[in-house]
Amino acid sequence: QEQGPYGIGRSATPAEIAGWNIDIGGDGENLPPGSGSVSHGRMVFDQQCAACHGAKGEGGVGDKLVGGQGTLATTNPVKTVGSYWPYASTLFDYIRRAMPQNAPQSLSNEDVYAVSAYILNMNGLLPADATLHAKRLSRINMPNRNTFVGDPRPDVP
Amino acid sequence: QEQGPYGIGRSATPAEIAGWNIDIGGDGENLPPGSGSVSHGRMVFDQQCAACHGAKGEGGVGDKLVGGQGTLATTNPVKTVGSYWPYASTLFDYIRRAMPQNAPQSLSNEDVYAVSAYILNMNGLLPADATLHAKRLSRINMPNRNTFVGDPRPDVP
Amino acid sequence: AGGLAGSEALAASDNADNLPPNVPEWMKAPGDPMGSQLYGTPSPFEKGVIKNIPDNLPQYLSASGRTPLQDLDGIITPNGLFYERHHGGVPTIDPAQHRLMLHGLVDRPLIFTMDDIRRFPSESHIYFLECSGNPNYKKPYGKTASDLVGLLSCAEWTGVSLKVVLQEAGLQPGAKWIVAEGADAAAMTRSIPIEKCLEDAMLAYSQNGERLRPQQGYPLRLLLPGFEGNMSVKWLRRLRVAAEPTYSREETSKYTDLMPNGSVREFTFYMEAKSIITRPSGGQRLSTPGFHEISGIAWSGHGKVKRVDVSVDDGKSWQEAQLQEPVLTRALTRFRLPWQWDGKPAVIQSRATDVTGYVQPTLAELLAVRGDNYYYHNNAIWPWRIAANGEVSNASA
Amino acid sequence: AGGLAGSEALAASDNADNLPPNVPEWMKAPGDPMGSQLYGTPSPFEKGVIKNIPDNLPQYLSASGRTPLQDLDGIITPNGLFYERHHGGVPTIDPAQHRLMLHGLVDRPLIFTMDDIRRFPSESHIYFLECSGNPNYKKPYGKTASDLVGLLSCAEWTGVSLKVVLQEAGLQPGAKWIVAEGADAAAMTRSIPIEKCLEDAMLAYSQNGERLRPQQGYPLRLLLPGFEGNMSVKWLRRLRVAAEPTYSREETSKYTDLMPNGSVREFTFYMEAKSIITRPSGGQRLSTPGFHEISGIAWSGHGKVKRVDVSVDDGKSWQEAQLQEPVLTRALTRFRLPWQWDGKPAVIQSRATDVTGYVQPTLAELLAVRGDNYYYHNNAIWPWRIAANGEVSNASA
Ligand code: HEC
Ligand code: HEC
Ligand SMILES: [Ca+2]
Ligand SMILES: [Ca+2]
Ligand SMILES: [Ca+2]
Ligand SMILES: [Ca+2]
Ligand SMILES: [Ca+2]
Ligand SMILES: [Ca+2]
Ligand SMILES: [Co+2]
Ligand SMILES: [Co+2]
Repeated sequence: QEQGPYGIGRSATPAEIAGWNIDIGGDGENLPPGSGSVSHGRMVFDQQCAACHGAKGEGGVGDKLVGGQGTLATTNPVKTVGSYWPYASTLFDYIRRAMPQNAPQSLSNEDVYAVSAYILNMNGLLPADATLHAKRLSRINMPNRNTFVGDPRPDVP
Repeated sequence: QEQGPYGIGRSATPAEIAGWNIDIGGDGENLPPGSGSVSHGRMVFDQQCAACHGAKGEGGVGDKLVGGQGTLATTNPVKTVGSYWPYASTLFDYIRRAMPQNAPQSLSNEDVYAVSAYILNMNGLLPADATLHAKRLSRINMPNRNTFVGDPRPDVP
Repeated sequence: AGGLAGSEALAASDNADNLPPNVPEWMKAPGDPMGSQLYGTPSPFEKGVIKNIPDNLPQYLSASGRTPLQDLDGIITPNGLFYERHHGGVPTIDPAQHRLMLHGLVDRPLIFTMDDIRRFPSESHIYFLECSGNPNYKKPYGKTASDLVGLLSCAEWTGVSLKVVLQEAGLQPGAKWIVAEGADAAAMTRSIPIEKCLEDAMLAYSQNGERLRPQQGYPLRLLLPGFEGNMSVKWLRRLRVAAEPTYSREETSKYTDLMPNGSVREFTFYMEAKSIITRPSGGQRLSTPGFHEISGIAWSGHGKVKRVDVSVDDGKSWQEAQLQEPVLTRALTRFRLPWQWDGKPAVIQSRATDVTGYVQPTLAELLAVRGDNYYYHNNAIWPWRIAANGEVSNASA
Repeated sequence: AGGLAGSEALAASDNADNLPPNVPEWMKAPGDPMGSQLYGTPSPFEKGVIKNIPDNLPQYLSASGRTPLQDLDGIITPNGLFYERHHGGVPTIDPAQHRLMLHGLVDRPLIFTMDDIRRFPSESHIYFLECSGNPNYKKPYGKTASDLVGLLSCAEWTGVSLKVVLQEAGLQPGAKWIVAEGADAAAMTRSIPIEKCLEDAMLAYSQNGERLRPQQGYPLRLLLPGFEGNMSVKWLRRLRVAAEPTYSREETSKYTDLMPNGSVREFTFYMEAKSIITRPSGGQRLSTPGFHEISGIAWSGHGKVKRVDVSVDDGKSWQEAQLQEPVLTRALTRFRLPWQWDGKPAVIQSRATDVTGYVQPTLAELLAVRGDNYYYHNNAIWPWRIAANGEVSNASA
């Protein structure tokens, strides 16, 4: 590992990278150890999420998080985690980095697993007694996964 | 006088033009009627100019107005109305439009003639008993009149 | 500011003290001393020219404010009026404590201070930035040019070519995407194809000469010319070189395009050719029949604008507008057409064509293919209706 | 802001809470809500980037404030930092009560409201403006690029061609000069040759998209590209077409050039080709030996900049710098040269050549011909001395 052409910057250590790299891949790559149950997730949600997203995830200041399956091809599509999102791993990634909106990056990994589990459960994608961890999250089959296509534009005119 | 190509704007009346056109030509063109004496000019100067330009026009917050003749080709040129200005008419024009700096366009034409006369007198360009009016102002021969030349650049390199 | 009408009326209602032949009062007393504004601000008479914010926002942490396009001339957006869109508020970042981490499929993972970033060779370019939801496809459509396409601005950016910074770390085989992350409360994350990163992507630290404004990513942002604005990640703190995109919430849940059959277009990056007449435009009024210049802006994420056509007869015929030189790649282009208004109702509109030959479509053409559930990348023609009294309104509203 | 040195030192003295591997505090709480600044301002960390005002001014009504060139990138000057020079303070003018009178040797003397002016066909151009006393020829010379040539800025101007407005009134035979007057307390007055008025003179109402700032002539100014800044009369209220110049105080007592033999050059309008390195420049410090880009600005009142050469060995040898495209007529041109600093003392400088083939002179060459009583139009090369500790200072001071 010689220097770059300009010799600018310093090496990033593995610990520094680990501290900052919170990206989760679509296949669950980089999901942390730990786990969380649907039931613990309900507690987290009620305390830290429901104020903005509604008691049952029906939405408020924050997006609606539940429902909408089967509506995407109608005149009134309802896009939620359950109806629209192609990857469950994105749920962990986004909650950990950005939610709760008033205190991002404040939840433990366990709580992120738990509240993700609860949101998936409310969407019928995880049983009520389930516990979520890296492997299980990566395997969840999101209903809308296969409707995503690339960019065919120019499509008009 | 038909319309211009775009038909934009309205005619300016002679009265409007007369109200706004305060430009005096180098040859005294457009100097207003009226006159003012050196002695009245001294009173105006003491009251309204000396605070900034010094009791004898030696300068202060405002420029030095007197002296400097014969210094222009030395290492310490002193540029004043008397030593540097090519046209006396400019004195009337400038004082009327811009002085006193705290209340521009507040002097009567008579006072502008008078205070111009006094400044010229302090520079040895008008006798102490003189009265200045359009014709006399236009005829004053400023010492530095003939040193002005056009722009020969590029002169360097 | 920016009104086309009413100044004669205004002046008449004022007293005439300041009108010829009188000398206006502001010539008779000194004005404000030099340096009374060490950092200048607009005239108090322009106080209405501000960012255009919808009145009914549910909350302001994840929201947008629009450039008042109908009040602006030329192609440069002054920094104070540059559009805003962010998802976790505007962070206040101390540049001395800001770091950019570059890691992933690179030979040398690196950390840069802002001074490091500024030591790299720099480049400056005038580029537009446009939010892809500008506007969506559903009625009611906005009243003014700003309401319609005000999530659009243009500035001269200075920074370092991303390619140069990537070479400093050394790309490894298999590097196909770069995942960019912002240092805001949303930790905004987007995946960018490596081709764009090696083409014209910049890490920008200056905007119209001075350092970035906080709302535009101070102290460092990614800049992807011609791509949807959200991807030009602000407050940039991390670049991860990867084999695959990360499928972040912002590139799956949002910024994807839902088709009528329920399929979803993802990774729809380019902003296609677009234009709008800003003068006369919605909310303005022609004060009198006679000569009025028609003026507007055109742009394309695919490169230069090749031509702009303007119709003053509701689309029946089109005339080629004049383009203000220099016409720059992925910058706004100002177009103009002289026009004599006969005082009768009229519908005027503009249509851009870019270097690829692509022609800006009508809203009807877009809706026919995409339906109105499609949310982003609406590059429709927006015609303006001019009433007999000179009032201008949105003909599609 | 703009420092070349010290950020590593700064960061080290700070606690490391916000540095990797820690998550910075500004990611853990929402930032300022969207719209908290309806008209944006720079980051509080840029509060030192303001107009540069000499500390010892006798008074502030007729004075100047300089653009902090060493803190800026690219070619556009943000409006808040545009240089100021005025002679009776900055008037606050209600645009509805402002009038432009056009009279003298014309077929139809006319009065225009601001709305009238805006109805004419418009044009936009990026042009520099420079005060001709920037700086004078006497020691002590300034410390920073701003101290030396900060009476210089560049913006995108929009307005109407003066030629178009003159045609509206109809020029009469014998029209050789136009006398322009400002609506400020100085009633600033300058005479402009008719050739310039018919070439590229503009009546400008917008600057970088928005309306002119009060300090730059709101609501209307004359703009004479490439001519000394004082002639681009601000707060323009009157244009008198004449056979002769008016010999105003500002074109006789001031803005004339005194030669060593006592003769005086008058009507010296053009700003000749010039350049300066802004980075690294006086007051900055190179933090470390190694790569540093040399970057600066070049301009010419006579047209485009053709080339800029840079010397890093006290003028012994010169290398051609790269010019940032687009190179525009009578606009600033950004130049850059990659440089490896070996950590030894060095003198660096830039030299512009314009389309006419004119080459920017040294201060010694200027002084040899003009002497140091000559006050205006100093377009000398300004070399910077770099000390072994990286500190940069004015080599001519
Ligand atoms: C203070 C309000 C607030 C709180 C508390 C909050 N959220 Fe949110 N949430 C939002 C807002 C607003 C958005 C939309 C943000 C955007 O679009 O930029 C959002 C978006 C989301 C989304 C993405 C929805 C989509 O369809 O894209 C998820 C998932 C989410 N929140 C989960 C949570 C969870 C889990 C919690 C608690 C741990 C939580 N939120 C707490 C306001 C809140
Ligand atoms: C409040 C201060 C102040 C007062 C009062 C004042 N002046 Fe001045 N005067 C100045 C300043 C400052 C300048 C230089 C202005 C500039 O350069 O823009 C000046 C410039 C001049 C000049 C031009 C000098 C040159 O060499 O170019 C003349 C002539 C002049 N004043 C005459 C007068 C007269 C006559 C009066 C009174 C009727 C007067 N001034 C009152 C401050 C003042
Ligand atoms: Ca993978
Ligand atoms: Ca004459
Ligand atoms: Ca009044
Ligand atoms: Ca509003
Ligand atoms: Ca701290
Ligand atoms: Ca100072
Ligand atoms: Co817990
Ligand atoms: Co009297």
